[in-house]
Amino acid sequence: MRDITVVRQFGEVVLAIAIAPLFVGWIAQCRAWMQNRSAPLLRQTYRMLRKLFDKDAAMAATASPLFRTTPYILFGTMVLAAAIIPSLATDLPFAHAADAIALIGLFATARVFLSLAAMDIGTAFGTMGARREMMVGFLAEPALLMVLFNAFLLYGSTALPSLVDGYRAHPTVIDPSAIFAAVAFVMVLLAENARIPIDNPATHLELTMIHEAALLEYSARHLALLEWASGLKLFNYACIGFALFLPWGIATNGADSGTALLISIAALLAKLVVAGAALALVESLSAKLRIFRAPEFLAMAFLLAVLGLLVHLLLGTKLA
Amino acid sequence: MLQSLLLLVGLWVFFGIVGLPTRRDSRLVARVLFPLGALVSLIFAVLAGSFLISGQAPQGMILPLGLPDLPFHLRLDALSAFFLLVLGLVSAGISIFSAGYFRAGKGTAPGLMGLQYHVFLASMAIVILADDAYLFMVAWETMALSSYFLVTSEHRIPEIRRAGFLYLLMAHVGAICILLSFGVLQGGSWQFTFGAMRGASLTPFWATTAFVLALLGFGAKAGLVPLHVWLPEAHPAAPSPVSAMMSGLMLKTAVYGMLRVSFDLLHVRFWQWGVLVLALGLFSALYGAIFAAVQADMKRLLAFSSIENIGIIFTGIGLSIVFETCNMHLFAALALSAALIHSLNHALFKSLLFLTTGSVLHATSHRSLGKLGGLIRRMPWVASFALVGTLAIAGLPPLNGFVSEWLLLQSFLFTPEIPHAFANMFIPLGAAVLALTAALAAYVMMKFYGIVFLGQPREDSLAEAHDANWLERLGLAWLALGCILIGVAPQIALRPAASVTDKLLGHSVNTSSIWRIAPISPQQASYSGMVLLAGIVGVVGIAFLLVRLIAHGRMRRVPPWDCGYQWQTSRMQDTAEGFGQPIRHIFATFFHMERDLPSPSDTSPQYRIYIEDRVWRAIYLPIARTTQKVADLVGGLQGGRLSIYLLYSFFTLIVLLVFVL
Amino acid sequence: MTAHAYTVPILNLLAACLLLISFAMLSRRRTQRLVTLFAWQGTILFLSTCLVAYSSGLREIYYSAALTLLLKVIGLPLILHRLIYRLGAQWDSETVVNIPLTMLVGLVLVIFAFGLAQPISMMATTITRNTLGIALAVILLSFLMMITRRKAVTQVIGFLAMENGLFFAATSATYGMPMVVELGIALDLLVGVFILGLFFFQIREQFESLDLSNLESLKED
Amino acid sequence: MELLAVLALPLLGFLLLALFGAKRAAPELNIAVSFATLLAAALLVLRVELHGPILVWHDQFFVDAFNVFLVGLTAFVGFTTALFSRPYMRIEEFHGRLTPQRLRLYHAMYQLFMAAMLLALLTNNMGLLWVAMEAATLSTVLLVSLYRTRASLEAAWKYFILCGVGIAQALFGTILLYFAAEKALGREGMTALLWTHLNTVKGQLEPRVLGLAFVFLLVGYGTKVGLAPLHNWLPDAHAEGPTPVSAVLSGLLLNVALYAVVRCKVLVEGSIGSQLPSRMLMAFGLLSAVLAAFFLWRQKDIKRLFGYSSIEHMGIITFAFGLGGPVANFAAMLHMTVHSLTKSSIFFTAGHASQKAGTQQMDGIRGLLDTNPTIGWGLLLGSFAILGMPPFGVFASEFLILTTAMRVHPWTTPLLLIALGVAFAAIFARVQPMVFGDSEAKPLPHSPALVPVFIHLAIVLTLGVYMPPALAGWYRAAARLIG
Repeated sequence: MRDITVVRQFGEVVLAIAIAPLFVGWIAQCRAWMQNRSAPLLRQTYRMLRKLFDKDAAMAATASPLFRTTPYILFGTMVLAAAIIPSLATDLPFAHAADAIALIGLFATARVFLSLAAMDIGTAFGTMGARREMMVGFLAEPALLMVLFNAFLLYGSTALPSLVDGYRAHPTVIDPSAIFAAVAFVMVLLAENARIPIDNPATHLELTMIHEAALLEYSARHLALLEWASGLKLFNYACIGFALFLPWGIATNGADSGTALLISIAALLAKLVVAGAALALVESLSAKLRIFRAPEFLAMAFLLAVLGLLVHLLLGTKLA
Repeated sequence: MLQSLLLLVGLWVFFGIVGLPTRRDSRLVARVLFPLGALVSLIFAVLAGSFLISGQAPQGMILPLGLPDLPFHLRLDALSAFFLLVLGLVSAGISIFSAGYFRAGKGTAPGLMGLQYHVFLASMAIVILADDAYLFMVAWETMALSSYFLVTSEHRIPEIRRAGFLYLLMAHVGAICILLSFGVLQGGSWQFTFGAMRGASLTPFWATTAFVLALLGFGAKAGLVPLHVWLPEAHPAAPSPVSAMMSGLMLKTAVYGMLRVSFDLLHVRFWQWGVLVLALGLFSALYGAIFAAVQADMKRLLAFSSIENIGIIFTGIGLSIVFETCNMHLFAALALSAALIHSLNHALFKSLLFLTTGSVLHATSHRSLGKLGGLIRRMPWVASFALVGTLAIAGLPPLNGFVSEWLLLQSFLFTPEIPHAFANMFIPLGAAVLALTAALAAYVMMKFYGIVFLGQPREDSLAEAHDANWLERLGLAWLALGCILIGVAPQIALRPAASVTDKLLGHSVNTSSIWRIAPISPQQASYSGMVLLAGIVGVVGIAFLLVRLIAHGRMRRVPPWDCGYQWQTSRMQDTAEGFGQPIRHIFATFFHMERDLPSPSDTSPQYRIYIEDRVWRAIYLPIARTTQKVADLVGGLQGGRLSIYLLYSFFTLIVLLVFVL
Repeated sequence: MTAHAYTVPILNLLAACLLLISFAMLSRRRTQRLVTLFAWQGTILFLSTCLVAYSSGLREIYYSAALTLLLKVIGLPLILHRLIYRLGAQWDSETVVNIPLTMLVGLVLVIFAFGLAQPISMMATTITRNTLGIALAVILLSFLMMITRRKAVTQVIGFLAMENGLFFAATSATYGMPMVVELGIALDLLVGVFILGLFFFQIREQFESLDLSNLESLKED
Repeated sequence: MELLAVLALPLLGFLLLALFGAKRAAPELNIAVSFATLLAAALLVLRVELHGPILVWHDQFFVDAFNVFLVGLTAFVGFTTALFSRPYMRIEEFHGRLTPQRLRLYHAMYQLFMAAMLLALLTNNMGLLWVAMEAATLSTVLLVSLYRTRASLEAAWKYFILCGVGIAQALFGTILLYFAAEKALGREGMTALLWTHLNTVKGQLEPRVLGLAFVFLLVGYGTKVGLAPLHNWLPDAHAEGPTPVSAVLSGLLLNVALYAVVRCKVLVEGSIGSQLPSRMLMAFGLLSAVLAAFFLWRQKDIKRLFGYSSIEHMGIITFAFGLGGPVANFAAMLHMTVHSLTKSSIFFTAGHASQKAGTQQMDGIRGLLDTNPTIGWGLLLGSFAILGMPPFGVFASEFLILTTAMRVHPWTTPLLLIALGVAFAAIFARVQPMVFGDSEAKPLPHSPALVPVFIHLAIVLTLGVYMPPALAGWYRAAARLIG
């Protein structure tokens, strides 16, 4: 029993690491189609990573150890996050070590380290990127927390797996606050993962970039790790979304037969495909906001989440 | 136990007095007395901790001093033991650091400084041990007075004098409020011992009066908005170890007082009290965070962040009062332990950070963020300790700051229906504000660390900045260790907190598990810093090895790229003001701002921004103006004409005569 | 005793004179006149005291009567006259604020004093009890005089007149205070007047005048 | 016979100094006499402590719990002030502000003043009490006008007239008291004005008369206590007189006057059986405290500042006596003690400070800790003590007063809070720059005598944390007496 869960945990992490770049690639492809450009190959992202790993690292002369360790720390935190989120199954050893709040903490840690690294070199764009990254962060983070609060209040737990179990226990229940939460969540996801309308991962236009500005001084393997980490982050957010709003197919406690696992993998892939397409659609339909508008966008997300909370308290369904 | 604690307090005072005769020579004080004081602190902490863990019954004691009918009562119970533990642990680090820090120079002579320092320490201990109103007040004001002298040690600078004045004034008015609160609490029994006050039965009106007065008094000391104005002035004015003591420990005595009065003496009675404290706490937290984000002086920044953390602590207290009055004892215990642990954590990392600013000041003699930068290369030790403090105060796992915020959020979350609709609606909003504050804190501390230690030096003089000496490092290391340990093994802090709540509320959170904390039940929520740390370290290690196996370790050192921009100087980095900009933009309503921007054609452009606390204009200036007006009015009475004076006494006579007729 | 048949009306008459003199003082401008009036006041006080002593047959009241004669009829007026002469102040007069108004206020005060003294004098056992109200009125009137005066000397005269009122009150209410106290009071009074004399000269040499408008520099500004 | 000594020694000193006051050794003689008086007083106090209250000479003189500590205090402060005045006056002479003749006057009047106050304290006869108070006024008038400057003359004149008129009211009050008393006690043997006798029969005294008498007595002696709005003489006299005189005025005279008021209050309240007198005291006290606090806010002259602070504290004490009850009375007497000690020590330091700076304007006085640490610390600690900072004794009494007020008359506490807060802001804001910062003042020709300052502050500090049982016993007994 125990070893099985450990194996499952390990498998989930490996899977996450493996398909995160694929997911990113898939979104890029969808966007290309929608903007009827010729799409890059699905494995384009893998290629890029390999190329980066081969290159020699060009490290700024003024870089401190902090700068060099940051990519590993970022990658590590994201992998850990993947281990916490129930993307395939719910009884995960790590889930007991860190609940959803700790998960948000992890994301925050990653962000802070990235920003510190960006400031370390002491270039104009680096510091600018760090500042903007944090600005987006300190608005998105509470919004995400509020989104999670809805579920927490509903199922009386802050552990994502038990949330999923809760959903599976009462499949019929649909809390009215969920709709607010969902919208808020999507907005947070876009912002946190440097997507349009907040940021555009595709460009390096100095004055508008946020995430890319923070990565500006990195090269080769460090850059590869960072790119991979951001891919993982996107994947993690997607999985959080699934766990919160479409938990179908995730193998719950007890059901740890091979078939359940297969079903869950299939379900996950299907969801990813759809979600990727949807994300691409959203990105293609919306235009990038001015940096000053970003706070308003996120404040909106935050308020929506809080509103959802109040709605839940007013006419939310009470569970035992 | 109590006797030995008193003996230790006596030792502190003794050390202080011994150092006094050494006029200008600081060797004895620095190299002998301060380390000894640190040792005493350590023993202090050990005793308090052992008392707490062993869960002994409270110990009382009466000294044959004080007022004739009111000798000094002392008492050691769980609550005081917890705060004594905090005091001992943190002051040990600070004293060691001070041993390396204080040097003969301008300002107070080292001997006198040592005396004031140790008296300050002792008075805080007595405040926590006091068991009657008189001794409490005496110790309380002694604390204020000694810290005042420490703050004004460089009294030749007018700003510092001004800061000291404001500080002592607020402290005194607050003290009078506390005194009046005790006056109500004794409930006509004319017994000023806390024991009698516990027994006194007050009508709701009087109980509320006492509570509000206490909140005013202790809030003024703790720096709750809008009584916080002295704090951002006094903390920067003081020498860094003193700032560390004030921010890390003295504010906690205010927290202690609040807990003592509201839980122990008044046995919390109305949920409205809780909501009041909760609202004040949340507002202060947000306010402090926002103002910290726009500061350009590193110590002012930390001071405002203290206001924020105090706000968080009071949030916990308020929440706990609400739950307690709604008979949700377990959640009350949870919220209270969160508040207690956050007090401990804040004491650790805030003093750590203030001490690092001290080292930076010694090394660079700059306090303004606009003149610092890149110190991580000049002073790696200080920088790495500061990093620990920064991550901890930013509330990031797996350090201690996260633990207390996690616990507090838990208590916010699992509130089953509170019978009062408004309170019920208020709770989630509170959670939202708390989340926002935590995120802002991260922003603030990132700014602090990034600008001081990272990037390029903004001044050439920083080139010869030197790292801290070994004593200072020892002190910093001690505090940093505390941050890490509590973060990784929260039980260390949770156990004592639990035993406090056991004594105070009769309930305590579940601390059974060794390797993780699950305050209510593992199904609901659990957190294990240990595992988290192991996980991160493990993954990072594996990733590192893999990368090294798959790829190669080749690396070239090159000048920074910066999008190929060529003429870049250290002046092009973001300044503190630059970092404040988004916050100023978003929370514009909080500030009273005066900016003058340079015109594009300006050959020597000057950018100046002046940010003021709205509270000044809203509350304090009107008070000052009214006082002045009244004073002018009153001055008219002394017009100098004798016949008018005679007229006064004539009328007084007539009026009184009519009165007795 | 048949004497009472005469004494009481006479006493009341004297008391009335006292009150009249007080009003006169309130209205007088010339300093020297005031001194004269003060002397008259002393004389009447002396007469009434003698009368009381005679009628009540108490030895000690004779002493205090003698004291009055020495101090208030001869001593103080002489000193004051000498002072005024030495200060060259005998001709100087002063503008008193609106005499009719002052009179009116004085009248109100008298009524007030009588009303105040009425119930008390009922309790008195002395034959002079009705005059207590007059004594109080004299005190208040001299108080009013001190308030309205601008010159140092006149203010002092007002002060002494108040002492007279007090003395009269003492005799009329209780046949005088114990002897020790009487002596003490007299001594204090004497010393006080000497000190005042000292002051006049010092003030004169400092301010070149005894006008109190010079003594208004110490104030809140 | 200690009591005789206590009264006679200062008088003797008065005569001696009136003759030899101009000699070089006059200050030492002054000190010697004051010290002898202190010894006698100490013996007297000891006797009372051992054998209980004293009542002598046909009950004309008495010592009970209420006046015993005041006698001790008066003699003590008298002695320390004499100590202080020796170098202070020498310096004044050196600066050419005084001549030997003036010094003779000063010394003689100083002793006379002491004699008058001790008499006022020790006499059992309300009439003699009045005489003594008047004598005290006369002697201090001469002391206030010692410098013969325009300002000092004006101050002395105002002092004389206001207090003279006031004291006259008190005399009328005394007459009324006698008038009421003679019915109860009769005229024979002059017992009718003896406080102890009156106290025994106060129930039979005519309430109406006593009510009236109290008003006059209160206005009369209240003027000397410096209760607003009868206080106007006080700041001028304190600011313009020589510093030792300011010290004894604040430290002793006000106390004695208040003592007289309280004695009267006891009789009257016992007679009319209503709370009216207490109410009056409370009202006067509050008014004085609040007004004085706002006066403090606008001071520029250091001695004037502390003069107003005396008004404030007298207000607080009067208020406490008005509150009544064992705790408040206890606190009031404690406050009397510590206030006179603290305030006199403050005046000592302030005097030397202004001598150093050559001006009494506070803007002219800077950086005392630099130039003369002892003066600086004395002034700083003294100010903290007077501002009610623990562990100084002033805090102990304010603690008791405030807590009592909070229970008995809560509505008064906001006013007290305002008074204390404003006073703190005002005084502290002015003392801090005087003490701290840099300065360029010249050293003094004679080394200042600051031993008294630190003796006083030490006692005040001790009273804050430990009270000798004897003192506590007297306070308690007196509190019971006052009721």
